[in-house]
Amino acid sequence: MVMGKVVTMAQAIERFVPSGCSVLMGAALESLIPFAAGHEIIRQRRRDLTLIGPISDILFDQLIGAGCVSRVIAAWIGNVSVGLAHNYRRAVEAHSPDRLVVEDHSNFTIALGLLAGGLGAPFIPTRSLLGTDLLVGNLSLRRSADPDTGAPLVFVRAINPDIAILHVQRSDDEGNAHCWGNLGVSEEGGLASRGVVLVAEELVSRDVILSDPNRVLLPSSKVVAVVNEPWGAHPSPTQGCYGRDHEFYRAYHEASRTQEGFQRWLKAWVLDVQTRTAYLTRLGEERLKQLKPSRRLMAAPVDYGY
Amino acid sequence: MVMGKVVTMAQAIERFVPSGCSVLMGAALESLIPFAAGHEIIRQRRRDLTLIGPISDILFDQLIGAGCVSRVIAAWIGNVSVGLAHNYRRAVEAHSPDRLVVEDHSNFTIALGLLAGGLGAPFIPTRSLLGTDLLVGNLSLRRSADPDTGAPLVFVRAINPDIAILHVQRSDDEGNAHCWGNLGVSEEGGLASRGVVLVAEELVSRDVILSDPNRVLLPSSKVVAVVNEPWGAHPSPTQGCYGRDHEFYRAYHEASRTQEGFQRWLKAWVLDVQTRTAYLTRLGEERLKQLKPSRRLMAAPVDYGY
Amino acid sequence: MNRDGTYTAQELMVAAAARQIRDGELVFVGMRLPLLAFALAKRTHAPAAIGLFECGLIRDEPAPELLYTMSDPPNIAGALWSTRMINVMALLQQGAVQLGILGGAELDRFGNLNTSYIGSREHPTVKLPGSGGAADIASLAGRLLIVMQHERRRFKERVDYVTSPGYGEGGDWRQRVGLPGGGPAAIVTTLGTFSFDGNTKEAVLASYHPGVTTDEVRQQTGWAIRVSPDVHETPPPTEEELAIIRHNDPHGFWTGQ
Amino acid sequence: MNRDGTYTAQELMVAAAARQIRDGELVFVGMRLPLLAFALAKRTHAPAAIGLFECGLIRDEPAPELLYTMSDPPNIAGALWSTRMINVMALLQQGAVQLGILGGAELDRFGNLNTSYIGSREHPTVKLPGSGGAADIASLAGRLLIVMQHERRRFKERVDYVTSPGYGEGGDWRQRVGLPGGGPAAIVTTLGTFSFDGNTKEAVLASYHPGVTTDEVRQQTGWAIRVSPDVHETPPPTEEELAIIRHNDPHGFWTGQ
Repeated sequence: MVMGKVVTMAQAIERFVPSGCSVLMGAALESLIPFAAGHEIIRQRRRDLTLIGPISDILFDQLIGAGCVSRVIAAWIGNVSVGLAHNYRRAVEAHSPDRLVVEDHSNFTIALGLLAGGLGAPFIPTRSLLGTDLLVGNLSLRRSADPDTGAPLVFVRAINPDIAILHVQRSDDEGNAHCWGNLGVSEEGGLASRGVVLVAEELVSRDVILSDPNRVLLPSSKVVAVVNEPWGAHPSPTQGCYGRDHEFYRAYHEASRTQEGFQRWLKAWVLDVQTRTAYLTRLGEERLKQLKPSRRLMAAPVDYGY
Repeated sequence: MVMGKVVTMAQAIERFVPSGCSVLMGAALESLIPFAAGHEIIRQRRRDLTLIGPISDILFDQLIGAGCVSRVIAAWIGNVSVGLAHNYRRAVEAHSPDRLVVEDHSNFTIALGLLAGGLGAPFIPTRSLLGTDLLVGNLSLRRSADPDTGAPLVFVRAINPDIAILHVQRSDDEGNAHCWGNLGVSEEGGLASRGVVLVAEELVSRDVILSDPNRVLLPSSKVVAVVNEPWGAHPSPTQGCYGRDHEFYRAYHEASRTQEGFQRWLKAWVLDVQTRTAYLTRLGEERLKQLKPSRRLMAAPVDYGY
Repeated sequence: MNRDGTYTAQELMVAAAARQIRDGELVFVGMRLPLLAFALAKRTHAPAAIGLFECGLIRDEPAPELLYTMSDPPNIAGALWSTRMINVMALLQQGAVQLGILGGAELDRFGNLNTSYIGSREHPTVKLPGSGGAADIASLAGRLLIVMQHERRRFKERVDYVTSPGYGEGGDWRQRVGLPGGGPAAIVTTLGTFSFDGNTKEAVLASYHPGVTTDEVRQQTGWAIRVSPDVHETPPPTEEELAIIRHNDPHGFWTGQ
Repeated sequence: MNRDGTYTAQELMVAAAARQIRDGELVFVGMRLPLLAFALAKRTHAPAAIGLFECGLIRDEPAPELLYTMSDPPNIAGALWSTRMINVMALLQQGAVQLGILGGAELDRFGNLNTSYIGSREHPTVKLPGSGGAADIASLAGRLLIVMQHERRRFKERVDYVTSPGYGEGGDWRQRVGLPGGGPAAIVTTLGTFSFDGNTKEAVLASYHPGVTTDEVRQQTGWAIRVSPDVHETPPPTEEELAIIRHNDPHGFWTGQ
């Protein structure tokens, strides 16, 4: 096994998320969003990134507003519980702060593209999106036909991100990890990517993970870095660890209505908080306490014995 | 929820495995093989079945020898730890007891065919098997090319079995089930099939299953019957319940060398034991005890709390 | 919007939408009003309905708490299945999902929805969030139920961009382009409900909400609407329906003013 | 087969096969001798090698007990990943698996393997079990290692049926048909070892086992074999290697007589 995969968030982003690369984030939709990683990408001033994800609940909007992004490949970008994404709108409507290329997908086609990428297949056919305008000017969604029946099909070309950043509940130091709750396209996305950065709420021993090999998210041979970052997905939820901070999304929505407002928000929550610890201090004990689970809901025991 | 899915094995086979249908069995390869179901199919004298599975470790051989089968769609049929499958050989080489049509697959192409079937996709392309004789005379493996690059591809056509019979550790009475250990193509096969018969070591309450929704094998809306049949997979292993009865496979190999020997084996282990209980009695307490786990290996706890 | 003080337009919409859900159906559920409609149907005429969520969830009991997103932890715990997104989309493409429920920013007379670009794709005046799973649900679900705000700027002769396909240009368009799903069955708006003509596939006003006139509906619709010969007043929510809706949305977060 | 009483031909084959495994490689492992070779390599020169099993398993530690099948419970418990078969096959098609190890019933001079039909497909004299995952491993793995019994009836000029592709008709055949994997790198038999000519892709005798002559190998091979200019005796298993092999197969179930 390659040892020493455990690094700090700053090291992980510095080594594995260079400017110009394609990054998969938000694979589990509104949960397990790697905000801590996204904020470090902003602090390290990455540019010209291609962001890939089924939907993005404000994280892509933050990276776009900070000028890190030249292209997005996604099905939905906004603020799920509140409304539109202001930076995304400014970038597309007014090319501010930068021109942004948008490759529009549906959730199914982006999932199929990642599935194909993971399978090492050049494409997977679907009957979804036939007749829609999503097929206009998206080269990764090719109108075609079934060679056997002649029926119209869309060939969804494989998507292979340079790096996937996935938040999980627990990992060992080699990247053998357990993830539970909402999964989305975490598995397909991890398998499709050339490398995976895992952000774990908790670092555990190898024995803990290997006690339940069915729960393992993906092969550790794909994992290039493991970052231990508790609360690293805040304000998105992590099952069993903390709930969704709805108010944070609402406040972000208000703050980001204007370019200036967003810059103030960015300074307060990203640029002036160099570490996740500083970020959590700013959030405050009381708020964290309110987000912690009020009840435990344990999975039924499973015995692998023989 | 459709209630009352719990039936006896005899009822499940009578209602859901008619002569002439296509049946997926052995989805988890050498483990969780639904032998109890297969034996009931033999006792109910089904004919003209199409058997589908990645590999079959003697179960298909038994059904073929009993004259239930007219077609097999599989990657491998034999006796994994001992050698060739005698009835399969007699059927293909000497058309005895019946002529058998064989659709040869590899493990990957049968998995891709089931994946496509489950996805509702007409086919999935692969680069495996190019140039091999498996492509000769198998209409479900079509030589084609990537419309974008012109690269040669095999289009694996979707496989949709009429019914899948899957052995699992525990299920509730609606077919919400947990399966762990070796999975093979259980998920793809269940999703691809028009209906699923679950054979469960244990019937448990809904709460037990819903306590761990990530562990659930497939949607209970696919399940048409739940059979509570402890030891239903013997002589194949069921993780956490019992190990593989290697000696049983060796004895079967010897017994089935001749048509007559197989008929004697069939009478002793299938026709003369009308129920699984009678089968277990014939096996004997001592033998069952030896197959039981000598140690428990519990999966690490998981908390879904919020 | 609340015209007589006893219920809001959103509550009426939830009740009207719930009636489109049949017992035992697999329903692709969205958030907000569609989710409340599903929860209402479960407690009334469709106890055996099953809900699918595109994040990768199947539930037969609505979550015990108000949800802000489908991935909220209360929606995961106690699910029948929490799996990979691709698996619930697979059930949709298999044809196993009888009903999908969607909203939209723009809708046209053939039930096409736009949630992508207002104006041109090259130079949009508004960039909307996009499809999410909506285009897949509209493409593949057996029937589609559309729930949305009824305003003239939203109800257009032709949408600027087809994100989620209705009946395209009408008639047999869906068959021609190869879409397997059945297309829109009904629209529930803040003013009334629409069904679709079996041949032309055009939206037809089926009912107007209490206190709304057909003229009002015409004024708020960007095309010359057809009115059903048996157009009638939308049955208001019953006391029982209102009690259930308010139990599920106690502070009127989604159904209040 | 045991020529001097100190080790069996199978033990020698396991040792020779293990040397083909490089440290840190992802190896698609079969059962029987290949599995013992993987276990031996792990304990000697390739501690960081990782094993994949087509049932859906990845392990970096060989199972603590002798396996009869890859799905045996001791092989599942303590795995790095127990997943769906399709996921390990996906890693193979991605090109992430550097080495695959296979046996076969018939082999030809270009390393093509037959495990399907002896005689014609229409009227076979012997129906063999089939591919399993072998054809995929031969199609997609970075390198292929073949381990098999050396008998004239098995080593044929041309196999009756190509189940697992080697170099087809030789030369650039694999590129021509579009196979992504690298093809056979070596054959370890009961009599010697073969490498493959870089241009013609024909099997070339690289070494003969202790006590075996090149003539013996010729007699047991169904085509006129080429012999490497630096052909030599296969290094016998060391004491350490034998100790490890016998620890893993204590009763000689796979490596005994």
